[in-house]
Amino acid sequence: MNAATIASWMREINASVRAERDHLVQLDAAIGDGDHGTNMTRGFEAVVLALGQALDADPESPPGKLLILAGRTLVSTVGGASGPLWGSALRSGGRVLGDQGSFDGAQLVEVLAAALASVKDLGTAAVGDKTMVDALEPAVEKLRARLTDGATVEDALEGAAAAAEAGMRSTIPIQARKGRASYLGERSVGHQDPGATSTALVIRALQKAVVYQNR
Amino acid sequence: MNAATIASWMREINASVRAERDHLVQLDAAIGDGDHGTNMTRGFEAVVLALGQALDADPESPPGKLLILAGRTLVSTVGGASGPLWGSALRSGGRVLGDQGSFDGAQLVEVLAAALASVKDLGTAAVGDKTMVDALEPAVEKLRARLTDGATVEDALEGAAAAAEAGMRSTIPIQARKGRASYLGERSVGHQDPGATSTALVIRALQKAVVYQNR
Amino acid sequence: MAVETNQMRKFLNDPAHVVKESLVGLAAAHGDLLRYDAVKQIIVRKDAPKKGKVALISGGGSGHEPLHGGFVGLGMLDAACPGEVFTSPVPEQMLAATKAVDGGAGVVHIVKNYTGDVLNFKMAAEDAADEGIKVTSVVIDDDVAVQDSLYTAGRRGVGATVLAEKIAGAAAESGADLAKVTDIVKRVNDRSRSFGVALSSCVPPASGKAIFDLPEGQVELGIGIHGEPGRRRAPLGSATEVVDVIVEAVVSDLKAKRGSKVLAFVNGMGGTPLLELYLLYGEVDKKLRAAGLEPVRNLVGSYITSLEMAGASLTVLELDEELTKYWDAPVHTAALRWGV
Amino acid sequence: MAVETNQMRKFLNDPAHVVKESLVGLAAAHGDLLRYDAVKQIIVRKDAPKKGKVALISGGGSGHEPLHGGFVGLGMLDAACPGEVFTSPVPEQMLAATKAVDGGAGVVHIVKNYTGDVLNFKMAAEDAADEGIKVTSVVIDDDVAVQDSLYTAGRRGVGATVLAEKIAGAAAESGADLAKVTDIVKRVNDRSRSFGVALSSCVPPASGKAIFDLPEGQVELGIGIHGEPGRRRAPLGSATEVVDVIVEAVVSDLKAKRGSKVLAFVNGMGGTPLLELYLLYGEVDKKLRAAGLEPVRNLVGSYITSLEMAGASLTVLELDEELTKYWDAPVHTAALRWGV
Ligand SMILES: Nc1ncnc2c1ncn2[C@@H]1O[C@H](COP(=O)(O)OP(=O)(O)O)[C@@H](O)[C@H]1O
Ligand SMILES: Nc1ncnc2c1ncn2[C@@H]1O[C@H](COP(=O)(O)OP(=O)(O)O)[C@@H](O)[C@H]1O
Ligand SMILES: [Mg+2]
Ligand SMILES: [Mg+2]
Ligand SMILES: [Mg+2]
Ligand SMILES: [Mg+2]
Repeated sequence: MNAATIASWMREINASVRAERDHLVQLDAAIGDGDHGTNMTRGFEAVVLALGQALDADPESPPGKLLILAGRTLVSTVGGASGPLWGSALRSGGRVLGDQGSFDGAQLVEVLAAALASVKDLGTAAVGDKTMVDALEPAVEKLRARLTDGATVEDALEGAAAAAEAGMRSTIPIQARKGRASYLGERSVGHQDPGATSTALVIRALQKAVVYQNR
Repeated sequence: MNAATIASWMREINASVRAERDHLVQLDAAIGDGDHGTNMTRGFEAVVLALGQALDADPESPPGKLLILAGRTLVSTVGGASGPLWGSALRSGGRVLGDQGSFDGAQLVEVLAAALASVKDLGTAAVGDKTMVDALEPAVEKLRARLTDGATVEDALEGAAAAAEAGMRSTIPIQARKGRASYLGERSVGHQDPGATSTALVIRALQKAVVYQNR
Repeated sequence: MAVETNQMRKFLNDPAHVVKESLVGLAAAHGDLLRYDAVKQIIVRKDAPKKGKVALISGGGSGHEPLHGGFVGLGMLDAACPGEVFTSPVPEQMLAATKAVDGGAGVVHIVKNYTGDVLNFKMAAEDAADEGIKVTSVVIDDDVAVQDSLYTAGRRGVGATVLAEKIAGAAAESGADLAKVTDIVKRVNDRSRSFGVALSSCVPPASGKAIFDLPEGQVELGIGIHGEPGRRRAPLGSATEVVDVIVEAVVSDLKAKRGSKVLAFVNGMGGTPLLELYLLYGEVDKKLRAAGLEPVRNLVGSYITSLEMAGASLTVLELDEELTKYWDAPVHTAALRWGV
Repeated sequence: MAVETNQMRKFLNDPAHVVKESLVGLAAAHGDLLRYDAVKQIIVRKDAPKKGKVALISGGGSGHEPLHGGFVGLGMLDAACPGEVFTSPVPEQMLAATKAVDGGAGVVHIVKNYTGDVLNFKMAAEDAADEGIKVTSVVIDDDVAVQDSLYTAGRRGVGATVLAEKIAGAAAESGADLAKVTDIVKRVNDRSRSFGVALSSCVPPASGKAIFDLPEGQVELGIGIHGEPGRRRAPLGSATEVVDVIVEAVVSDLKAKRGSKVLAFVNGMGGTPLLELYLLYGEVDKKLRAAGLEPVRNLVGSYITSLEMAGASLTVLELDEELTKYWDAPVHTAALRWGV
């Protein structure tokens, strides 16, 4: 995997959050303030643009730098809770890769683990708080476990995406303890967390990007 | 006819504008500001109260004084356009009767004619301007004509009430030139004037009061 | 917490008492400026009557807050007569207010041109004259949406009312005499034009029903301030397009010389947030300049409203030096305050 | 005048530009007070940076106007960072604002307690520190509707924000140093409690849809300022009953001593007319007195809003002499002005 993988991942995220924009807005309207779809769309559109320009300027941009650029772009265009969280996540992930031109499955795990650590550090949320962590942490764990078991990156990512989707659904019956939804107390129960939902899209986008690239 | 006729007339008006309150509000909402029903109800409720107190204090109160009191009460409780118009109308009508204890049909004509003159003087509206004048003027004319033709007061009042009702309906197809409805220009066409509608109720109430009293 | 009667989106006890209860709150909040006489149903400036000062009073239906009670105080009104919601007050109130504020120099009645207001104020002015008080009346009629012809009750009084109360109030505060203050009110009215649009109706508390039905995506053009329907309805265009219509209506009627200095007053009808009012002001400012007028003063906010109606109006006043000076003079009321 | 996109009850061009266009209008109307930097997307006090003066900045999602841009000026904020509607601004804006206003005496960040605002301001403060600017941050969290526990993001920042900006702004204007101004912000926050209710949702321009559905005759209790649903929904009672709930929630959490002097701030959420806000103030004033508190200062109006949401909130600040003095000190901003 390389810079092209990252670029195509970001394009996939952009396409899927745009397609799910209204759904994310609806989910956020139910237990938040109804802007999550707009936030993610605005951010990843800017990321795709920024990465395009960076690759035009330097076609040899290493994948780590692209991730850092993506993170910076999110921080400077999204706002809200998701901007700093995803922004720091991608920056931390990118730093893991340094200047190297390509990376393997084991390194991808470290990238995602660093992203998760950064989200948890900044947002102080744990699994079960009804946030994006509920989708991201199981995805990272599943990816690591499958690769350890000797699965291909593609298979492992399929597992990670499915785990993220399961994590996303796991947010429905629980009460929020972080973010805006926590203001609702018990009224947050029964609703799927928008951030966990977009996180599942982000991991699914990564899986697709890798599959397409390997074709 | 005497003070009791006036008192019962006012009670009849009060009952009928209350019964038609929502209808009057609706008519006024269409081409005005939606308060005519509330205005008339507030006013005539106060009139009934004031007349009751006046008659309690002095059972010999002459009918003219009661009309003047009714007019004053309308002026001081209604506001809007209809308050001063009906208020002046009843005061002018009352003045016609001076201190006399009873009055006949011919004098009733003069009472209503004075009321009409007062409305036209204050509001400068003529028949066809889509106002209460469209109901009041034909009523006065019909009352005068029938009595001149030798009809009983009851019959003449039946004619007057019917004329007021016809006048009320005549306001539907025309464009308003006075009052709030005139602001609408052509959009006022096709709506029945609320003031003409309540005027028809006022004349009908008089007819009823006289009929009941004569039973 | 259920109460049968409150099926509206309103904070209310008995709808019949909403005006009185609101005035109680106004007086509680602004006891340093004004007092509420609940018997006479008037709001009176705390230090009235001011001996030798010309007094200004105004009044009209309620539901236009902060007009008029919010404009009672130093450099503006001496008293306000609030009627029921959208219903002119009665002559007794106006007479009581006139008597309460007369400091011997006379009282100016600022009357918005609605049949009800005009007739009731007329009666009150006659009564006041009978009692020996010098009263002048000026009827405000700045709304260009209404044709001023023999075939209407004349133009409505809208935004210019606020400007006249402020500017003439300053003149009175500075010691101008009755003729002068009266002239200033007239001058502000003569040099002002307004036009309003609505994006929703409002709901008077007494009926609990919207006065008219306006589907989303439609605009009523040429509305007044009583929730009455406008002259025509159109599909709602962009803010730029709406402002085009409004500015064109106002400017073409005002007929001010190119280069004239003006005051631009973008007023919210009650339910339109400041976010949008400032957006409108940006467009208005641009278009007035394009039309050769120079907005050297402005007022943006909800000052003469129609309950919770969504909508806005523009008033343009062609300034002169004296009007500008009085506009800038100190004012201290609940709703307008500067210089003090 | 038809445009496909405008199916809302809003004056809009492109919904994506509503914030920017509104800021253009704000700057056009108040060029004497502030300027709008459209590149950095910040509102800056005209005469900033003021050498030696501690500067105050705040920011947050738009849709709460006049907060924050309407509070930039003498005796209040030095800059405001407006985000998209209901979306926290980004650290770049806050950093740019911090740099634009720093007069060498340091900059206070007033941050409403929302995860987004807190995280973005945190990043900006770190960046500013890297650039050698002294920055302190105070998080405002006065909303008693939210339990402050390990199981929530903590209480929201609402009405106390306005009071903190005014009072600390006056302290800064009078020459207080960074530690002192920071302490005043904290003190105002510590001594303030708020509770809000909504009678309707609002409609963010980007989606064009109401955030929640609230039938007439229902009230959302414990709402914030982002159109989010409240803690619970109840049948709408009389104003008296609603105020009972609100005052009880605020007073029981504030735990002020009997006889304490307080500032009572009755705030409209945007779509509730002044007629009702004053009615509420009347009830609030009465109930606070009954609870042994003395409202010696008040503020009534729509100052921290949720677009066109119908609703209101109460903030009670337990005053002390110093806070009262700074509250009374001159302020000159678009939305709050006195003493000058
Ligand atoms: N402290 C936190 N830690 C992790 N994720 C969080 C936290 N707070 C909020 N989130 C995530 O952010 C999402 C909301 O993002 P968004 O709507 O873009 O921002 P905002 O809440 O500021 O409007 C939530 O659904 C949740 O998944
Ligand atoms: N100049 C006038 N002359 C006669 N009648 C008038 C005039 N102006 C208004 N009216 C009558 O008053 C009615 C409206 O009364 P009302 O709704 O109580 O007062 P307002 O218009 O002040 O709200 C109109 O329907 C019309 O019949
Ligand atoms: Mg959100
Ligand atoms: Mg009417
Ligand atoms: Mg009326
Ligand atoms: Mg948000």
